[in-house]
Order: sequence, then C-alpha cells, then structure tokens
Amino acid sequence: MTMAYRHGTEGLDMAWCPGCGNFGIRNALLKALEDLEIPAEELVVVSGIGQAAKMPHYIKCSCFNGLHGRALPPATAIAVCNRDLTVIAEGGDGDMYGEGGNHFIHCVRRNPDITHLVHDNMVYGLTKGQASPTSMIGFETPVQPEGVILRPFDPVAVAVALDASFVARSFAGDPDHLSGIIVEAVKHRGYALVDILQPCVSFNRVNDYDWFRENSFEVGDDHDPTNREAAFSLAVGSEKLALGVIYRNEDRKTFEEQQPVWEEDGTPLFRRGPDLEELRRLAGEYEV
Amino acid sequence: MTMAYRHGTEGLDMAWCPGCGNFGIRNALLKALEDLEIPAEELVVVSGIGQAAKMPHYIKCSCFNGLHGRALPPATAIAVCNRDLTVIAEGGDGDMYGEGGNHFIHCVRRNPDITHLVHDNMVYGLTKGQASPTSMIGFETPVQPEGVILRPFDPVAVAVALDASFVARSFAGDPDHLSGIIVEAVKHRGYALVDILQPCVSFNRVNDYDWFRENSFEVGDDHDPTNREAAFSLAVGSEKLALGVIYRNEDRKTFEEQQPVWEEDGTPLFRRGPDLEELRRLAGEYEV
Amino acid sequence: MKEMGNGGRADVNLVVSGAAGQGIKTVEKLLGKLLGRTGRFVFSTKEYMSRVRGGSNSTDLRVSAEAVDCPVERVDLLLALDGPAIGHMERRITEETLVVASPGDLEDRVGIRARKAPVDLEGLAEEAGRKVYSNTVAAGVAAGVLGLPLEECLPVLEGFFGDPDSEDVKGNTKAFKAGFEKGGDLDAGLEIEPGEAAGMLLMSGGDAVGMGALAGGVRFICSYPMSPSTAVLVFLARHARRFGIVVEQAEDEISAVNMGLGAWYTGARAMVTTSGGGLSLMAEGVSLCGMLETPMVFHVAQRPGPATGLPTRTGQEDLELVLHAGHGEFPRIVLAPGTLEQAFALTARAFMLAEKHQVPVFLLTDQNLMDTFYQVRELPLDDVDTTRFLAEAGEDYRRYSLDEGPPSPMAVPGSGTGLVCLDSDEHDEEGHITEDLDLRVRMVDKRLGKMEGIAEDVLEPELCGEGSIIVVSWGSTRNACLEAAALTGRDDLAVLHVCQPYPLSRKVGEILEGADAVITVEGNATGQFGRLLRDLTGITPDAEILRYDGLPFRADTLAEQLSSQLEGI
Amino acid sequence: MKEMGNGGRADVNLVVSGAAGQGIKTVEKLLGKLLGRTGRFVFSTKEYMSRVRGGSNSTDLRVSAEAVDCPVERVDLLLALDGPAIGHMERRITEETLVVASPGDLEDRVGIRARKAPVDLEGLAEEAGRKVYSNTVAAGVAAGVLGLPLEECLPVLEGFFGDPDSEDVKGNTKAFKAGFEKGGDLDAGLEIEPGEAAGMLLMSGGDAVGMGALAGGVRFICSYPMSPSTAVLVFLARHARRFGIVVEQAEDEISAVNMGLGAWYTGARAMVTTSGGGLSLMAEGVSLCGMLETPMVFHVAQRPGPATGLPTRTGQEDLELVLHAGHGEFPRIVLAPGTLEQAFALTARAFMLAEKHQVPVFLLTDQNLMDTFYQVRELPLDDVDTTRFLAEAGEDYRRYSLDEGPPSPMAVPGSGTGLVCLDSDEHDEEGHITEDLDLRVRMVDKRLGKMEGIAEDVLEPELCGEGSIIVVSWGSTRNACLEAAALTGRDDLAVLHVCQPYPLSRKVGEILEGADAVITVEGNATGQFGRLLRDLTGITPDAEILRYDGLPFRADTLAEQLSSQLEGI
Ligand SMILES: Cc1ncc(C[n+]2csc(CCOP(=O)(O)OP(=O)(O)O)c2C)c(N)n1
Ligand SMILES: Cc1ncc(C[n+]2csc(CCOP(=O)(O)OP(=O)(O)O)c2C)c(N)n1
Ligand code: SF4
Ligand code: SF4
Ligand SMILES: [Mg+2]
Ligand SMILES: [Mg+2]
Repeated sequence: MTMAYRHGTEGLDMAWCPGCGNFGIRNALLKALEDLEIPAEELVVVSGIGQAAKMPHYIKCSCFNGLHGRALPPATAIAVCNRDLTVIAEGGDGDMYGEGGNHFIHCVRRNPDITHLVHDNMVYGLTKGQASPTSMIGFETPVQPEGVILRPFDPVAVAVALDASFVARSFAGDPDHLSGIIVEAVKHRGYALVDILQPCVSFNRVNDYDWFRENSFEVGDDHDPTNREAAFSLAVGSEKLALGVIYRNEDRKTFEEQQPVWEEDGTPLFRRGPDLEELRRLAGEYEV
Repeated sequence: MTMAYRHGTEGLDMAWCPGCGNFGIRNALLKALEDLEIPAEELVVVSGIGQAAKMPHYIKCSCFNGLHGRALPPATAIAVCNRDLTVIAEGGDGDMYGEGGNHFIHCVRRNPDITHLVHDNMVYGLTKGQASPTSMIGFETPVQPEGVILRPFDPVAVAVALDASFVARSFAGDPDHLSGIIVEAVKHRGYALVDILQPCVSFNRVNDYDWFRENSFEVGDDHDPTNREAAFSLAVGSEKLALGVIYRNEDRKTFEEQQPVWEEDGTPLFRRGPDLEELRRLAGEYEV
Repeated sequence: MKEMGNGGRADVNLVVSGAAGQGIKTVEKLLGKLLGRTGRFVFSTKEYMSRVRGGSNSTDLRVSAEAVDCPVERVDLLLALDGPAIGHMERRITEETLVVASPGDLEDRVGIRARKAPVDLEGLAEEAGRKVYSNTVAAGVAAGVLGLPLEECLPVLEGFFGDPDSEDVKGNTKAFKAGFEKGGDLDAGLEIEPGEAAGMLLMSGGDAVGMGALAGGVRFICSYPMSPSTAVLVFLARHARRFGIVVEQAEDEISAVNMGLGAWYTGARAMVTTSGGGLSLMAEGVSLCGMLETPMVFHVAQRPGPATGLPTRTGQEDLELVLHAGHGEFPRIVLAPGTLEQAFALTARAFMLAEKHQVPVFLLTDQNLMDTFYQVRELPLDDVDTTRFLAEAGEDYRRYSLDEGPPSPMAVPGSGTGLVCLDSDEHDEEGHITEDLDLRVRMVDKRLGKMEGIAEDVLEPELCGEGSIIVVSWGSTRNACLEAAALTGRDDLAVLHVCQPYPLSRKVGEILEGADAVITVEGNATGQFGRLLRDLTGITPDAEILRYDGLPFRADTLAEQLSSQLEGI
Repeated sequence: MKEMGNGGRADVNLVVSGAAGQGIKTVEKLLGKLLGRTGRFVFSTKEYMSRVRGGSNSTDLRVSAEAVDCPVERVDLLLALDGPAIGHMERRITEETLVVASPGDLEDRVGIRARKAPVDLEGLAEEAGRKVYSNTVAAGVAAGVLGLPLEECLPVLEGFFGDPDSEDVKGNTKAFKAGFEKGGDLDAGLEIEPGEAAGMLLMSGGDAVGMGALAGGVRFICSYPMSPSTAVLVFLARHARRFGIVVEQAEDEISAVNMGLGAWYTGARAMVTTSGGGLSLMAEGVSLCGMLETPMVFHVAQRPGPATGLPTRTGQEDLELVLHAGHGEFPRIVLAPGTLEQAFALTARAFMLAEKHQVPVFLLTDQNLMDTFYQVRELPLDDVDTTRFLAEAGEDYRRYSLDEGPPSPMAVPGSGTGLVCLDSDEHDEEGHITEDLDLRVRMVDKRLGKMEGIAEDVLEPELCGEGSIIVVSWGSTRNACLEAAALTGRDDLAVLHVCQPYPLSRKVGEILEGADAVITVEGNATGQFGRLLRDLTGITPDAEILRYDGLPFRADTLAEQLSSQLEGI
C-alpha cells in the first residue's frame, strides 16, 4: 500500500509562487490523507486547469487532470463507476464557479460521494490576474481596470440553497483547521464542498493572509449545521466569512446508492463484460 | 407605435398543446405589456429552444430566438448595447436552469436590466418528457424509468442566495397574478426573475393545475421582500411553493449603469462609428 | 444489386398522416405488428414537425411480400386522419393514390386528383365506443385494403391493447373490424400476399444502435436529450437495470462528454448520444479525448442545421463536423451505418475500436436511420468482437509509456498498485504536465502514429453491381441508392456504399479509379463526402445528387434523379 | 524578396533568459525602448512556460540597423538571469555565443562551449541599492555590448522608471550604468549602428489586433481569458472608456459568443477573442451565427493542442477547426495575418466583411504573432473601409427577405418601426420558425449564395521573388519564410504568402499551377493548409516543412530545412 502522503516537495518542480496559499492547502491535504490512511492507488484526484488544478501532480495519487471548468463531471462518473476509489475534485474559483458553474449546481443536486476542494483566491492566477467569480467589487485587474462591477459569487450560500449535503469553508493559512475539515469532508457520505480561502501573492494584493484573517471568523459551537436556514444566515448574515462546517444534510442519498448497478453487485464496472446471452433474449423480444 | 399586445391567436399556428399552461402565460404577458404600454418595436424578447421558448413567435415584438440554454447572454448584451429597448428573456426550466444554468448564475451577478420569465413545467416538453432540473424526486420518464433521483433545483432559493435584485414566483393558472408580477418585474430596474409554475398537460401528469394550486400559497403582506434571510426562509421553509415577490434588493446597480459608454452619451451603440482620429493619436503613442 | 420495383404491385406504400397527438404512432406500431405477424414485410419511416400537438406529420409504411428497406415517394394508400393531412400530403398524391379520409375532409379538397375513398373514421369510432378509436378504424381500413386475414389480426389486437377483457380492447377491436370491413369493400386492388417474414425481428434504428451498444459492453451513458438521438438514451434507460448500465441525464452536453471520459478512465465502456448541436458543445471534450487517449464513443444522429435548424428532420450535414470537431491534432474514427444490421454491428465495433486504439469513435447516423423500422433476419451477435484491451497498473505503470505501442497500454485506477495519471496538458510518460518540447514532439508522433493501427482495422466498402458508373452512397442512404439504381433499369450502374468514412479504405480509391463515372449521393447542400473523397483519394465526383430539405432520399425519385444525371454523363 | 542575413553582423540576436518573476519583461521593454530611441531596429519574440513564477523562459531581441521582423535560432548574446537559464538555452548556445551570467552560474556549466562573460549581476545590483535591480544591470550590459550611446539611454531610463527624483530611478540608473560599463568592457564585437528607426511605432501583435478592432469600429467585446488571446481583451479593456467600448469578461466562452451575437444583433460591432479550446466551446455559437446571419468576428490565437496542450506556446493547428467549427452548412471567412500591419488591417477588415456578408469571420493568429513586437512605419489607417451595411427596419421589414441579396438587408431593432426577428430554427422571411421544406431549401441556397459576394472580396496572396520553386506560407510564418528563402541564397525560390486561407483567391491556384515545385511551411504536424490547398486548387505540395514543438519557425534553421528539402527536389 502506497500512502498518498508519501511525496515530499524535493524533486518536484512545483509551479506555484513562493508564499502562495496553495502550499498550505497541499500540506493540509497531505495531512488529511495521512489521517484518513487512504492508499495512493485508491485515490483519484480530478482537476481542471489553473494553478490550483495542478495539485494532483504534486501528490501521490491517480489523477484525471482534465479541462478547465470540467472536473466535477468526470469526478462524478469515476465515483459511480468504481466505488472502491476515493474521489476528490480540486481546482480554483474560476475553474469551479466560473467555467464550471453549471456542473457545480448539478453536481450538488446529484450528490455523488466526492469531496470538492475549491482554492478560492478571488482571482484567476494562471492566466495572470483577471477577476474571478468571487472577486470583490472594485477589485482592479487588467481586464477590469476600473474595478469589478459584478456581485461576487457566494459558493457557501449557493450550496446551502442547493441543499448540498456538506458545506464548509476553511483557510489556506490555517492548515490544521483545513486538514480537519478535509477529513470530515472525505468521510462525509455524499458530495462535500470545502471552499478554501487562499491568498494569491502574485495577483491578489487585496485579499492577502492578513485580510483573510481579519475578515473571517470561526463558526461557533452553538451553530447547528443541520439547520438550513441557520446555515444560510451564517453564510450571508455577516460581512465576514464564516469558517467551519456550515451545513450538512445527512438525509440525502448519494448518487451511487441509487444506481441499480450497485444494488446486488459490488464489482467495479470495468470488470463486467457484455452479457450476450441476455442480449440474445432481448433481440428475441423483437420477433413480431 | 405598434403595441406588443396587438396579436390575437387567429392566423397563428401555435405549436402548444390544447390546455397547456403556456397559453395562460401568454395571456398574462400580453396583458402586462398592454399595461406597460411598451411599443412593439422597442420590445425584444430573447429566447432559447423549447416549447416555452417559442413565445416570441406568438406575440408582436422583435426577437432573438437563439440556442437552447443561451437566452441570457444575448439578452444581457442587447440590454447593454441599446438602452432604448425593453428586454425580456424567456424560456423553459430545462433551457434556463439546465443547459443555461451557468448563465443564470452569472447573469444574476451582472444584474442587467432585463426580465427573466421561466416557464417551469418541471419537465422537458419539446423533447417529449424527460426530467428537468425542477422535476420532483420519483418523477418517472422514459429516461428516468425508475423515477428522478436528483434533488430538484430551487430557482428561488438559489436566486436569493445569489442576491438577485428581484425574485418572484407566479402561476400560469392565475394570469391576473402573473401579469401583475410581470409588470413589477419589467418595471424593476435590474435583473428580475419570475419563475412561473406551468402545467404541461402532455408530459407532466403529476404537477397539473390542481397540484400546483394545492402545493402553493401566496406570500402574505407580512413578508418583507427586502429581507434576504426571510426571503430564503420563505423559499425553503415550506413544502409548498411561495407565490409573489419573494425578494428584492434595490441597492444593486445595474450592469448598464456602470458602463463608461453610457456615462455621457445615450446614443445606442449602433449609431456610433469608429473614432479614427483618436485612434491615430493612440497609434502615435507607440512611437518610441 | 437487388431486383425490385417492377412497377406492379410488388409493394404498397401506405401513408398515415395527421396531427401530432392524433395517434399516428399507434397506427404505425399496430400495423407493423399486424403485417409482421401475417407474414408481410414492412418498412416504415416518418417525418414530423418539432411540436407535441397539432401540425401535420406522416408515417410511411411500405408493405410487401418481399423484404423492403427504404422509402418511396409514391403513395398508394393515404390514410388522412384530418383535413390538413390531405394538404400536407398533396404533393405526393397522384391519380393512383387511394385517399381514405372522412367525407367532409375529402370534400374540402375537391381539387385533388386521386382515388377518393370517403370513410367516416370518427363516426365509426364513435359507434365502436369512443372518438379516440379513429386511428384504430384507420388501421382497420388499411388492413382491409391490404387484404390481411382478419382472424390472424384479432389476437394481435388483444396483445396490443392490453387486458383482453378490458373496455379498451373491446372498443378497439370493434373499431378495427368496422374499418377492416370498409377497407375490404373499397376493392382497391392493393392486396399484398404474405411472404417469408415470419419470425423476423422488427426493430428501429434506435433499437439497433442500442443493442449494438449492449453488445459493445456499454456500462455508462450520459447524455442530454436531443432529437433525433434521444432514442438511444431511452433504450438504454429502459434496459439499465437488466444490463447493469449507469444511465444519467446530464445538465448539458459538456458534462455528458466529460462524464463519459471519466467513466472510461475507470474502464467502464461509455458513450454519449447527441446530435450536431450537442456535438458542437462537446468539441472541447473531443479534443480532450484525443489528448488523454481515453476512448469514447460518440453517437451523432444528424438533423439539418445550422443551429437549431429542423430538429426533427434528417440530413447528412455533420460529416465534416465529426471529422474536425475539437482543436489540435489527433486521430479519430468515423463509422456510418447504412442498414439496421450495420447499425448494430458498427455500434458494437465502435466500442472495440475506441478501446483498442484509444481514440474518439464517431457513430454517425441521422433521423432517417433512427426513426426507421423494418424486419431483419437476426442480429449478427456471433460476430461481435468482445476483446478487451485493458492492462493492469503495475507498480511502475506509466499511462503514456513510449516503450510500447502506440497506443501505450491502458490501465485503469484500482486495477493494480500503480497510479494512473491523465493530463490534458502535454505530458510526460507518467501523465504529468511537461514543458519538455522534445517530449512534446514524441508525444504528438505517438498519438498520430495510432493512425497506422487504425488503418489496419478499416472496414471495406460494399460494392453492389457490376456497372462501370458508380453511385457512391455513405451512411443511411444505402438502401435507397441500391433500390434506385435497380429502378433505373440500367446495368452499367453499380453502387458503392461506404460505412466507414474515416479513415477510408484504400479499396474505395481503387474501385473508383476504375469507374467511368462517379456520382455521389448525399443529404447535404455542399457535398461533404465528395470533398472527403477528393482529399483522401484524389477522385472528384463527376456528379453529385444532393438533398437538403430535411427529407430522406426515396428510391423512386432518386432513380429519376439518377437517370437524368446519367443522361448528362 | 528581402535581402538579409549576409552572415556578418548585420544584426545581433540577444536573448534574455531566466525564471518567471525575475523581470525578463522589464528588460525586454526597456531594451525595446532604448533600441528604438537610439535608432536601432528591434524584433522581439518570447517563449515561456505556463506558470507564474519559476521555470525558465526567454525573450529574443534581435537588433539591427535595418528592419528586422522575424526570429532566428542563432544566439549572439545571452543574458542568463539565473543558472537554470543556461541549461534552458543550452541547445541554442554555440561557440559564437557570448554568455553573460553570474560567475557562479557560469562555473556550474563548465561544459558549455561558448564565449563566457561572467558578470556579477546581483552583486552590481546590490551595489546600486537593491538585488531586484539585477535585470536592469543585465539591460545595461546589453546596451554596453550593443554599443548604444549612454547619454541617449539615460533620459529613457528616467521616463521608464517613473518620477526622476525617486529612489527607484536613481537605483536603476546606477544599476544600468554599472552594467553598461561591464558590457562595453567585454569588447564583444557586437555593436550595432543606428539605423532609420526613429519615429517608428514599436508595437506587439496584440496591440496591432487591438488597434485593428478599434479601426473596425468594435463596440463590444466579451471573452473569457485564455492565453495567448487575452492580450486583445486587455488592450480593449484599457481603452474602453476612451473609445466607448463595452468590455465584459464572460463566465465561459459560450456566454461570450452568445453575448457577442446579441450585441451585433443591436448593430454594435462585436468580437470575441479566444484560443482553440475556447473556440471549440463556441462551436455551437458559430453555427448560430451562420443561421441567424448575424455578423461576428472571432479572434482565435492559436496554441498547440489538443486539449490544454502547451498553453503558452505557438502553433498553427486550428485552421481546420475554424474551417469546420459548428454543425450544419453556412459560409464563413478566415483571415490569417502575417505581419503587424496585416494584423491591424485584417482585423479592421474582419468587421467590415462580417457586417457586409453577415457571416462569421475568423481572424486566425497565434502566440507567435501575439507576443512578438517590432517597429512598423505607420498603421494603414487611411485604407480602413469604414462603410456600414445596416438598413432601417421599415414597417414591413423582413430580416430574411428573399427579395434582395443575398444577403438580405440587415436592420437592427429600434432603428425604425419594423420588427427584427431572428430565429435559430429554419425560418421564414420574417424570421419566424417554419416547417415549410421548400422555404428551407430557398433559405439554404440564400445562405450559401453569400459565398459569391464573399469571393469578390477575397484578398490576393502576396508573391515575393521570381523563382519557380514556391514556398507557401500562411499566417504568422510569413516573415520567417521570406528571410529563410533569402538565406538559402537560391534565386529559384519564391515565397507565396496567403493571408486569407478561406475562401482562397483563385490566384493561389494560378500561381502554384505554374510552379516547378511547391513547399508548404506550417506550424502543425499534419499539414492542414496543404490539405486545404489540395481541396481548393487540386495542387498537392511536393514537400512540407512542419514544426509542432510549440516554437515558431526561425529564419536560419528554416533556411537549412528549405535547403535540404530543395536537394530532394
Ligand atoms: C476553455 C478554457 N478557457 C480558458 C482557459 C484558460 N484558463 C486557464 S486557467 C484559467 C483560470 C484560472 O483561475 P482559477 O480557476 O481561479 O485558478 P487559479 O489559477 O487561480 O488557481 C483560465 C481562464 C482554459 N484553459 N480553457
Ligand atoms: C444544445 C441543445 N441540446 C439539446 C437540445 C434539445 N432540446 C430542445 S428543447 C429541450 C428541452 C426543453 O425543455 P424546457 O427547456 O423545459 O422547455 P419546455 O419544452 O418544457 O417548455 C431540449 C433538450 C437543443 N435544442 N440544443
Ligand atoms: S499566481 Fe497566485 S495562486 Fe498561482 S501560484 Fe502564484 S500566488 Fe499562487
Ligand atoms: S408539451 Fe407540455 S409544455 Fe409543451 S405545449 Fe404541450 S403541454 Fe405545453
Ligand atoms: Mg483562482
Ligand atoms: Mg420545461
């Protein structure tokens, strides 16, 4: 069994900028995988394109590094076709909420048993600093020289509105908090969103480590994450960003659980061949 | 001035099934346009593909009947390029929340001054009865023979989570209510969603006129639509569907209002030519 | 080449026309069953508007004692379920056509030059119990005109309408009998003798593709509904439990193709079914498929474009689309069945080819093929190649190894202790992102190098006839071309049918090289296959017969077009 | 054909290499300014990795007293900002190359066979105040080696680094001077005399396309960021207020193209800018454009694929994509500029053609063109055709009138009392959905009929030289082909440059007909333009020179390839 956390950084040519929040996320993820004891060969990380989406190249795992914005559909399919695999979909805020926004909505509705890690740096990193869906109003970029005018997308509020089965937020600058949340998210049966506040030191000079610290707060013990209205209030009720598990709905069945293919047989689909005999019977039914 | 409501049904070969909720919506829309006194030549209805999306062919207006799922982007562009036009985007639940889901999210963020009418029949009508994003769990169709397993999309809750500037729901079976809501929506400065419960007599035998009547209620006078948390509670707090104006946020600026092109000049863009003299100056700035 | 169309009554072409919602489909299904059970051959095709109710649609049912497998323009018997149906069919009505319609509807159309047979369909239906039985009355008339034995029909009716003691069966049976009697009384001279059709399988194009997918081992289908491709999604949904398939309706086509690739990454054979517009949306996914070298089967059922076009009609306008969809360069395969048997066999083969060569395979059909049905003797189940091409992921597994292949051995995650890494960027052998530009070149060469193995698996064209003037058909036009060529009565004609447009068998060039003249037949306005032919063989067609009004080629009118083209050659 | 490359020191190719984030861009910009101001000509191109920090990138600056407009492989002077840069450049370093690097970095690379010039860039920078001035030291070294007059350089520095009294300007000036002195001391024999470059415009491909769009009257651009096309979006965003343009970043490419069509429906000239992957996503929108007959300009800046491929590199792999993107059949135009002047002129022309013919126009560039910069004398502003082609919507306006054209006169909503109706379904003259199949045929014929008018506006190819062996270049390879042909020293060569691949001018066929041999040069692996040539002219190239490693063609190595191909002919 090869552990997913085996990788150091030595020998890896990592394309992230020194000081980037992605390093903190990587550390937290490795820690979580270590705690979860997931063998590397049973872990599939699915990502899109962007700086965040390079993660699977920097940890020990199988991966499907597909198209920008399109991580969730393959992640869903992988989870439903082979239930022995642990599936994590990972990428940036542009990737997951911009180009991939429609998959986000419908993946939440589908509720596959996957963990969704979004590196939310409120900017497009890889393409050099345009606004992302979560950029703040007034944020200036080469494409928005007079500042962003679109209302920022609030993934947590929207996920609650979609009745996602697990919704959390954490911070790249607090790897302990983050790894704890990731462990919970992976253990959660069903779709689990972790929106991760992530400083981008190269293109986002506004939302830096300090800004995130000053503009977030930890969800208190008094919060009942199974209360949807309370979760929504927590998400939108304050100027500051709530950190922690904001909502969970354990009543929802997963996508996989409801598939006839898994009702009686646990064999991964790739080990199942065509049933030509049954097909012969079916063809026979076309006899007039 | 040609009034948009001039069209009768005579001479029109309307492709809707007898008894379809779309007729009620059409009546309500014509009534609203009449009340609003919008000249036909200043009205543009933008639609996608589906039974609902055929609406612009059945009223007197200019129209952009584009692709399935893609009504909101052209509607936004039309509104921002010519502020003399009244723009309505109209289509079905599959069109707007399925194929077009990403545009829905980001259009709400953009807040153009358009009215968004969604015929929500909880089914794909034109393609003969598959599940739509709003279909109820257990709804059986040829593609979902054992019933829908995805959690239905709640457009109202999501729009509130996105802080849409106007969110309402109405019912095709109550054209008076609906036309009143449409009038408010069109008058509203900014993006206005009207999710319209619409019976499909051919493919949705579950959510028929009676079902909608029994499973909806009118928002009471005590509801404060400017209260976002209250709006959310109204949207998700009951098994039944709230009808009326559920949320409004008049503080948001529209997309158009924030465009430099409109700051000093009200001329529609098509009447503005290139400024070659200014371009000559710009080119001069490249002299080393 | 098939001998047919002696001009006599070898076959009767019966058309049922009416509005959407009037139950044409019931007539068509019922008659199909009745004709098959009584030993007749039947071919059916339909044309319909993009609406749920109203308008005017029609279904052709061509009936014969011999096998029939393509449409004709000629209408021998028209069952008009409403007034507008007569207008809708007017162009195809001749003096020979027997038009059965209600007296009122017929009178309104005094102009038509046809054999008029007023039958009060609604009245007879009401007598039988309910007005909605009109379509059953019509079916009865048809059965009577065609001279089917009533006693053989009755048991079929029972099976068809459900519980034999139910009101419905009784009413429908009464209605049918009433119609049957009228039909017989018309003495139309349109009887068709029974043939050897007993025991054959009556299926549609959609069924054939669906069963081909089952034979190909499909385990996952994800698609967004789009006419005329939805039939395959519905077919597999119906059989999902029985055959162990995950069937998912996607939020959009982009999700569908990306889910499909995810499924196949785990080794679950996957497909998507869509039409041109949906494939346009999948274009980036096609390119991803090319880069990841993850197999995928794309069923593309064509309809006329551009954009929404004519959503329920037929065309062959998307050949160049499937040839070029997606950015960048990578190999692909395009298959285009011409018969139901081919639809079955090529669909199954598409899965094998996709997995073997790790490329996108396009199965190009159209509304014409999807919505048609006729009898086939049996499905070539024994010829299905069920080989799998999956490796195990050993400790040092490298998904894009340059040591073997092309293609590099494909393993799936969880199949061993090794890791399976895919990357949409240019990548190294392990599947990690690279900026090594030499490696880039080797990876390009490796991907394109797969074309060699693909060429070895190419399907040969089918040459029918000995003539030196060759009519070239591809995809669903096969049967109409064959019959049309026969109908011209000229023995200098041969028909070459291509069921794999890309890559193209060398044979195609060799055969056409030797021809005196080449005439292509295509369902588009610009001659896309003709261009491909010139590109791949250097041969330019001498003449093109193109149809792009949304209707399929029909044997008799195509024969006329062929004849007039031949005059010019 | 241009006379160049006498092998002497007519030009110096200087390369700055280092990690992302080390300020290569500053050196490149500063040197560009210095060279221009002091009368030298400069051509620049860069290659970089898809990352924000680290890795190894490089920028070529080719300097001459004569105009230079394309890259060479040869490196005369390498400024290596860090150790890995030397490794990165190793393949291009010869014994002739003067390598300037810090002593430590040079020592680590004892193997390299080059003229080594150890300069302690960081040390000198620290002496000048801060380590980050290293790149300015490097620029100073370059200026010294090239023999620029220091007194002319200093005022430029001030303008470049901002407020003359600031710490920054002082420190940078000090750093520059220190480097300059070192550079002069090296006595490298790489001085370049001043030429006639004064007063010329130094601009990039991105700038040229951006200004072309302004000249074309762009009023709306909506796009999703994607290298290497984003430069145009950024350019127009910067000038949005000044020129009255709506600039919007879309949520995805699908939104971008549909917004663009909406804008142009209102008569606001619109464009999108994207790369191959983005265009794949827009394919359905392209088809919509074809059906609605609403104009649209697509700027497609190519990069190597498939899928994500090499996002920051160059290639010409998407010609067939733009030729076929979108389902169904409709006319289109493809333009592919070869110079900055063409980039400007063709972009402006794209808007005119789109509106005149009501079709999608593709402006096909690549990273090579986007990221290059050099001097141009002036932009052909006076040649811009600013005609508008909009009608007024009168009372009975029918958007798809068959009475006039093709194209039918295009009016926009609100321009009159009439209604303007567009429909993605097949439609009648008023723009309403139809199922009239005769009308369908007429509408197809009308749409395709626009090809005639388009053909009249086709741009002729440019033939340089008298030779009978013709090197065919398209798009951004023009300048490299011209110089390479000259470098071969053979007078039997001519270069034919095609700036409009589709439709292709008849002239192309006529010219090539008469050639003794045809050699195509393309930045892809399968010879896409060669295929198009065969399709449209019947001519098959005798040889193809293909490059697909993500780098542009360079004149000197291309000349060698040409020479070796010529041996075979
Ligand atoms: C279809 C498509 N469009 C655009 C791009 C270009 N692109 C690559 S990454 C990216 C955005 C990166 O932002 P984000 O997802 O937030 O990730 P980050 O780099 O900030 O981690 C874009 C626009 C692409 N690769 N594919
Ligand atoms: C890209 C694309 N995918 C699929 C279709 C087929 N299609 C047309 S309408 C429709 C759904 C109709 O449902 P809805 O939007 O709810 O409208 P309704 O007919 O119910 O009013 C679909 C899937 C299409 N036209 N384009
Ligand atoms: S660009 Fe920003 S997000 Fe990307 S690696 Fe650098 S700091 Fe991190
Ligand atoms: S199919 Fe349903 S939604 Fe469409 S017209 Fe008929 S009843 Fe209305
Ligand atoms: Mg980001
Ligand atoms: Mg619907």
